[in-house]
Amino acid sequence: MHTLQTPPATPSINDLLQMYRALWRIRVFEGQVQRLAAAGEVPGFPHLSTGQEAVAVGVCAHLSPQDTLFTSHRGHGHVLAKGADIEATFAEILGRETGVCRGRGGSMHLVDAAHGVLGATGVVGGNLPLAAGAAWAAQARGEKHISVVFFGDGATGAGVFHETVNLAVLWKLPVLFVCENNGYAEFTSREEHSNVKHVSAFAAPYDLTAQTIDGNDVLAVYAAAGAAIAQLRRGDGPYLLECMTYRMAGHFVGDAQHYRSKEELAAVREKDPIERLKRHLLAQGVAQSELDSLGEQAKEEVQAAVERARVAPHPDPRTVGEYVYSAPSLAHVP
Amino acid sequence: MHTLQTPPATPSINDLLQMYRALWRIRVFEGQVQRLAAAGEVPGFPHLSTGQEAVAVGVCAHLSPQDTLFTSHRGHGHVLAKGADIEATFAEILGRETGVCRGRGGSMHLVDAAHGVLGATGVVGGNLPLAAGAAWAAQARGEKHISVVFFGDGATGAGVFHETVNLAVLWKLPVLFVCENNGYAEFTSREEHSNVKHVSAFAAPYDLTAQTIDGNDVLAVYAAAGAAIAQLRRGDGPYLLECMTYRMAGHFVGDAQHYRSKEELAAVREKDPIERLKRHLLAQGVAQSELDSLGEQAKEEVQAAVERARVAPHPDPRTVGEYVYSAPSLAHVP
Amino acid sequence: MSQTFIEILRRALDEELARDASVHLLGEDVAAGGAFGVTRGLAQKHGEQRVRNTPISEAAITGVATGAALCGLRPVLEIMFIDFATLALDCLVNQSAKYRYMSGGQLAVPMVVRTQAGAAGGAAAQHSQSLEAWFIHVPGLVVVAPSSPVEAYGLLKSAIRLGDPVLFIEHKRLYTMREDMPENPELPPIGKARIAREGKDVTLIAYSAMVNIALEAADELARAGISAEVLDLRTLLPLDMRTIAASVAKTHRVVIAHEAVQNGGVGAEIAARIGSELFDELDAPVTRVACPFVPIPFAPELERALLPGRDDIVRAARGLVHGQGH
Amino acid sequence: MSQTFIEILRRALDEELARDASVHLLGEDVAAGGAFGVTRGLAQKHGEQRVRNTPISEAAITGVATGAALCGLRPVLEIMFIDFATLALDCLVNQSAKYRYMSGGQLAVPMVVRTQAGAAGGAAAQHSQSLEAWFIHVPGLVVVAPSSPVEAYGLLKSAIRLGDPVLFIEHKRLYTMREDMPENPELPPIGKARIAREGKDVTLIAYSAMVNIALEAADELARAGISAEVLDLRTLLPLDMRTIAASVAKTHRVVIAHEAVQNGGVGAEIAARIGSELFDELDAPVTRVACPFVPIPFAPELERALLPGRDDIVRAARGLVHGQGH
Ligand SMILES: Cc1ncc(C[n+]2csc(CCOP(=O)(O)OP(=O)(O)O)c2C)c(N)n1
Ligand SMILES: Cc1ncc(C[n+]2csc(CCOP(=O)(O)OP(=O)(O)O)c2C)c(N)n1
Ligand SMILES: [Mg+2]
Ligand SMILES: [Mg+2]
Repeated sequence: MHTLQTPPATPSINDLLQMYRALWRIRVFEGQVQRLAAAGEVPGFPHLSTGQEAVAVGVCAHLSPQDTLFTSHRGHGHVLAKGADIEATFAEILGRETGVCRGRGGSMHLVDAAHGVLGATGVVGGNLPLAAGAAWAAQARGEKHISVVFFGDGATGAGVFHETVNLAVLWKLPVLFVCENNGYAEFTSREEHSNVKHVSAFAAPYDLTAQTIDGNDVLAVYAAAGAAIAQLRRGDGPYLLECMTYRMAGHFVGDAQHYRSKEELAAVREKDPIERLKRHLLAQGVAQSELDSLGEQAKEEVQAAVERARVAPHPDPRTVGEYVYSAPSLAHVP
Repeated sequence: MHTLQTPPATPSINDLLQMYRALWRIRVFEGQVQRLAAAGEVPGFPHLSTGQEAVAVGVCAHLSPQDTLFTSHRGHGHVLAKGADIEATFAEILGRETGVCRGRGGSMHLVDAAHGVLGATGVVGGNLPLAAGAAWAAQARGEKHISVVFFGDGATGAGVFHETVNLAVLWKLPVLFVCENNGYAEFTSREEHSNVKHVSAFAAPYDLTAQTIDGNDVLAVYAAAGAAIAQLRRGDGPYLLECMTYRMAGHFVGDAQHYRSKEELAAVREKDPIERLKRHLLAQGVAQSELDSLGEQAKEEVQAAVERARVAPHPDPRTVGEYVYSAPSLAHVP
Repeated sequence: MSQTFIEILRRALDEELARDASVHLLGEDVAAGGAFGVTRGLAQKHGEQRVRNTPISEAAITGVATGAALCGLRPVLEIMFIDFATLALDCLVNQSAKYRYMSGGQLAVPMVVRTQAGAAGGAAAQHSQSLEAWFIHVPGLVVVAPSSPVEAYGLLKSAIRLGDPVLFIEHKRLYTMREDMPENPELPPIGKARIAREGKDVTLIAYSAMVNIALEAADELARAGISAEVLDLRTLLPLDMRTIAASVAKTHRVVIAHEAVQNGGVGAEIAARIGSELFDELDAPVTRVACPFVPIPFAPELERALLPGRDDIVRAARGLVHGQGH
Repeated sequence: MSQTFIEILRRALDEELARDASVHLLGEDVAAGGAFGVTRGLAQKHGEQRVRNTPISEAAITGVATGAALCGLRPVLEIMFIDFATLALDCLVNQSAKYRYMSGGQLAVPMVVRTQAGAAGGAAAQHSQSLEAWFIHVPGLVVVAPSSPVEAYGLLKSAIRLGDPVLFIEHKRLYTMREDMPENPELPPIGKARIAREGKDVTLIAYSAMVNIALEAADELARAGISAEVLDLRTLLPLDMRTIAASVAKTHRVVIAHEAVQNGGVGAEIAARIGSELFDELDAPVTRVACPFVPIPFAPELERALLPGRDDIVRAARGLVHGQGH
C-alpha cells in the first residue's frame, strides 16, 4: 500500500462550510427517501447512503462537471455531491417524468449526463469497467478530465473488479477507484466475504497506488482524494482509495438488520461524519448558530425540492416504448 | 509471498528415473500430436505442452488416482502424468471411439474419471472454480484427497481466477493452484497482459500460501509440490504454486510465432527440462546408456500406443445424440 | 393452514437436506436466510457446512457448484436474480450443460440453480428480466418454472433428484402466493405439463406467474361463453408437446402467454412447433401474448403499461374464437 | 482480384479507422493481428492507441468499450469466439443494451462487438456454438450476421456508424471465402434482408454461412424443377418481416435454415411470426432445418452428422412442395 506523494490539500473554512451543507443535503435527502418509501411512495427498493456521506462529499469536491462519475446501487449521495439537481434526482427516485431519466431508470440507475453522472448499476461491480472506459475515452482524446467510480467492499468479490484494475493499470487510465468499505455486503459481514480485510491490499500486486482512510472524516477524504486526483490529472495512472465507513441505515429501506446488534448500531452513530465535521468546525471557532442555519438551509432546500418532485407528473404510459433504439426503423420489433 | 514450511521431499534416484521417463513420454506424445496434426490427422487446433513437461510430472508424482485434476487447453501432459492411458488419450485427440471421451471431447476437453482427470476447459479460467468445487466435495465428505488445477499465466486476467482464490481461501479448500507461467498468452507477452510479473504476487492480499519456482527444474517442482500438497492434506487450506516455464512449441500447432525471435527460441531450448534432469542424473552417476534406454522405452511405448490409436474405430454417427441427458425422456428435443 | 411460496420452498429444501447428505445449499447470504428469506433457519438446522454463504462471485460459485456436482454432491445454488445469471453463463453453458456429453458419459452435473425472475413494483431494468428463453437453447440443461407454491415444492424436489443441471426459476410475484400443502404431495415428473383448467374452445399455454393470469383470463372468457383450457408447462426444457398436442387437437386455437419479451421468447419455440407439428389442427393462427420489446422501466405506470395481463390474453383468445386477428 | 472474408473485413476496419478518429479497436491479440488475422497490420498503421491489445478479460473489456462508447468513442471490440461472449453478457445485456433506455435517452452506446461463431473442423463443444438467438431476445441490441465477404464489408461499416450496440457475427467457415470487391460497394442498411436468389415455389430463409448452403440447395432443387427463392436475412434483430412477407406471398411455402440448435433458435421466432402474420398465405407448415439438440462433438464424423446441410434443406423443401411432411 503506497502513501501520498503530494501534500494533502487543505480546505478553507468556507470550503468546509460548503461541505457541511452538502453532507446535510444528502442526509436529509436520504431521510426523505426513507420516509416516503415507508409510506409506499417510492417504487422498488432504494438503498440509502446515510452515514457514508463524507466519501461522496470529500471526493466530489474535487470534480468538475466534465469529470465523469459512475456509482452503484447506493448512489444517491454521489449523484447529489456531483451536482445533480436535487428535485430531478428525487423525481427519478419517485419515477416521475421530470426525473433525470424521465422515470425510466430509478434509484439504482441514476444518470445525469449534464453533470457528468454517467450511470449507476444494480449489478455489483458492473460499473467498474464502464468507468475505466470513460477514462479511456478521455485519454484517447487527450482530454484532462478524469473518471471516478464508487463501489462497495462486496464488489471486490466480483471478478470484474480485478479485471478492471489490471486493465486500468496496464493502460494507465485516469480512473479513481473509490471503495466505500462499510463492512457489509447485504446481511453478511466482510469477514464472511473475504479473507482480505482491506480492499487497498488488492492494489499491491499491480503496483497500483492505493490508500485506506477514515471515510467518515470528510477532511481526510478531501485530502486523500485531492492528492489522488492530482496524480490522475498528471496522467500518472489510476488510484484506489478505500474509505472505511458505516452504513447507518439498513441494506435497503425495510431491512430489519437482525445481523447487527444494538451496540454495533449505537457505535456507528458515534462515528457520524456530520457530527465529526461539526465538532471540527466548532473547534475552529465557527458559531453553533451558523452551523445550525446551514443544516436548516439544506433541510429546507431538500424538502422544498422533494415536495415539488412529489407533485411532478408521472410518465405517460404511451411513451413506454421510447429510447430503445437510435432510429424508429430499428424499434419495430413486436 | 510465503516460503515453504516443510522441508522439501527428496526423491530417490529411482523416483527420478521414473520422472525422466515420464517427461519423455509427454515429449514424444506431443511430438506425435504435432506430426499427425501437420499431416492433417488431428481435428481441431491442439495446444502442445512441449517444454513445460516438468510441471506436470513434478506435481503429479505426488497424486493418487483419488486426487482430482483439472487442466486447461494445454493439458495433454497433465493428463498423462496423472496416469491416463496413453492410447485412450491419443485416441481422444484423434477423435476416435476408443478415446477417453469416446471422441466427443477432444484435445481441449480430456476427461478420464477413473484416473481422477475430471476435466479440461477451452475457456481460459473456467477450470479454476470447478477444481475448487471438487475440493469442496472432498472437504464436505471428510475425505483426505485433494484437487489440483493447472492453468496459464493469462488466466489471471480472467476475473474468475480472483473469485476462485478468494472463495478457496475463505473456505480453506484443499485445492492446489498450479500456474504455468510461460510468459505468453497466445501471441502477447505477459508484460502486455499485466503489470504483475509474478502470479504468486496475487496471493499476498488473501494470505494464501504461494511460491514461485523454476518450472523447468523437475526437482524444484517435485519438492515444492510435495510441500504444498502436504499442507493441503493437513487441511491447512489452498496453495498457489507458480512455475516459471517456457513453451517450446507455438501457441497451437501451426502458429508461425512471428512474435518470438530466433534468439528467444534458442534460449528456450537451453532451458529444456529433460536436458536438465539428464545432466543432474549423469552427475548422480547414472549411466548415459540407462538414460538413453529410458528415453527409448518411452518413445516406443508412446509410438506403439499412437499407432494403435490411429487404427482405432471412428465413432458411429448414429450415436451422436447420446450422453446429453441422464434419461432418454429428457432427450427428445428436436 | 396455508403457507406462502417462500415457506413451501423452504420446506422442500429442508426435507431434501434431511433426506440426502449430498444435498448442499450455497449462494449469497443463504446462511443468513437469503435475500428473500427462502433459506431462513436452514443453516442453523443443517449446519453452515451444508448451507454456505458465498462472496458476490456468481461465476465462481456456479463453477464451484458444478465441480462439486461432478464429484457427487447435489448442490442447490441460489442466484439472487436471473439478471445476474449473465455472470454465470460461461460455466452453466460451456461446462455444466456439456459435461456429460464432452466426457462421453463419464461424468454428470446433478445441480439445481434456483433463481428469481420477473417484474414487480419498480425493480427496474436490471432486476426484472425473464430470460428463460436463453436456457431452452442450451442442450444439456433442464428448465423448470413453477406456477404455485405446491407445484414449486414438488418440482424443486424432482429437480434436486434428477441428475442433470436444472435452472429453477421462481417468479418474484409468486413469493407471497399462499396455498395449503396437501397431506402427501406427489412430486410432478420433470418434463410433464399440467392441465390447470379444462376447456374446449381455446388453449391458453402459460408458465410461472403467467399461469394465474391465464386462469383469470379463463374465468373472464367463461363469462363471455368461451371455454378456455389452461396448460401450465411447468418444464420449459424439455417441452411436453404431447400434452400440448392433445389440447390443441381439442380446441384448435392457441394463445401462448409469457412475461418475457416476445421476440425470441419461449413462446416462439412453442408456436413454431405447433405450427409445424399441428398445422392441420389449427383453425386460427397461434397468438402470442408477451412483453413488448422494451427493457423494464422503473416507473410503475410504465411497468404496468408494458407487462402483459389478463385482458391481453382475453382479447387474444376472443380474437381467435371470433375469427378476428387473421 | 478476389479477396478473402478476412481481407475484406480488414479493409472495412482500416477504412473506418481512417474515416473517423473516434473508431477504436480492442480485443485479445488484436494489435498482433488477432487470432484469425482480421486486424493484421492495423496497429502498425493506425497506432497501438487505436488498436489495443487487452488481457483475457471479456467482462472488463466489454465494459470498457461500453463506457468509452458512452463518452462518444466508437469502439469495435473483438470477442474471439461467441462461446466467450458468455463472459460479457452482464455488460452487454444489463448495461450496453439498456443504457439509452435507462437514461431516458441521455446516453447511447455506439459500439460493435465483432465475434466469430459456428462449427468447423473439430473446434469442439466450447468453440463451435451459434448463440445468436440469445441476443435477439434483448431489447436495445442489434444483431448482424453477414453471409459473404462483400456483405460483411458493407454491414460492418453500417454497424460501426449506427449508434447502437451491435453484435456482429462472423462464421468461421466464411473466413476463407473469396469474392471480388465491387468498385464502389454500397453499404446495406441495418435491418434490411436481401433476396440472394429469386424463386417462386418455396422460400428458403437463411443467414450467415447457411445462405451459401441454401443457395446450393436451390441449385439442387432447380434440377428437380423446384424454383426456390433464397433470402439472406443479414440482420437478425430487427427482423425484416416486410421482405419475408413479400416472398411468402409469392411462394406460400417456407423453409428456415440455421446452424444453431433448433430449440429456441432464431428460426423459432421467424416461424412464429410467419405463422401468425402470414397464416392465410401458407400452403404448408413452416419447416425448420437446424442442428439437433446436442452439443457440438469433437470427432469430425460426429460433427458432420450433426450439422444441417444442403440435403436437409432440399429434403425439407421437396417435402413442402410435394405436400409431404404434413
Ligand atoms: C452481481 C450481483 N450479485 C448480487 C447482487 C445483490 N446485491 C445487491 S447489493 C449487494 C451487496 C453489495 O455489497 P457492497 O458492494 O459492499 O455494497 P454496499 O451494499 O455495502 O454499499 C448484493 C449482494 C447484485 N446486485 N449483483
Ligand atoms: C475466455 C477466453 N478468452 C480467450 C480465449 C482464447 N485463448 C485460448 S488460449 C489463450 C491464451 C492463454 O494464455 P495462458 O493462460 O497463459 O495459457 P498458455 O496458452 O500460455 O498455456 C487465449 C487468449 C479463451 N480460450 N478463453
Ligand atoms: Mg459493503
Ligand atoms: Mg501463458
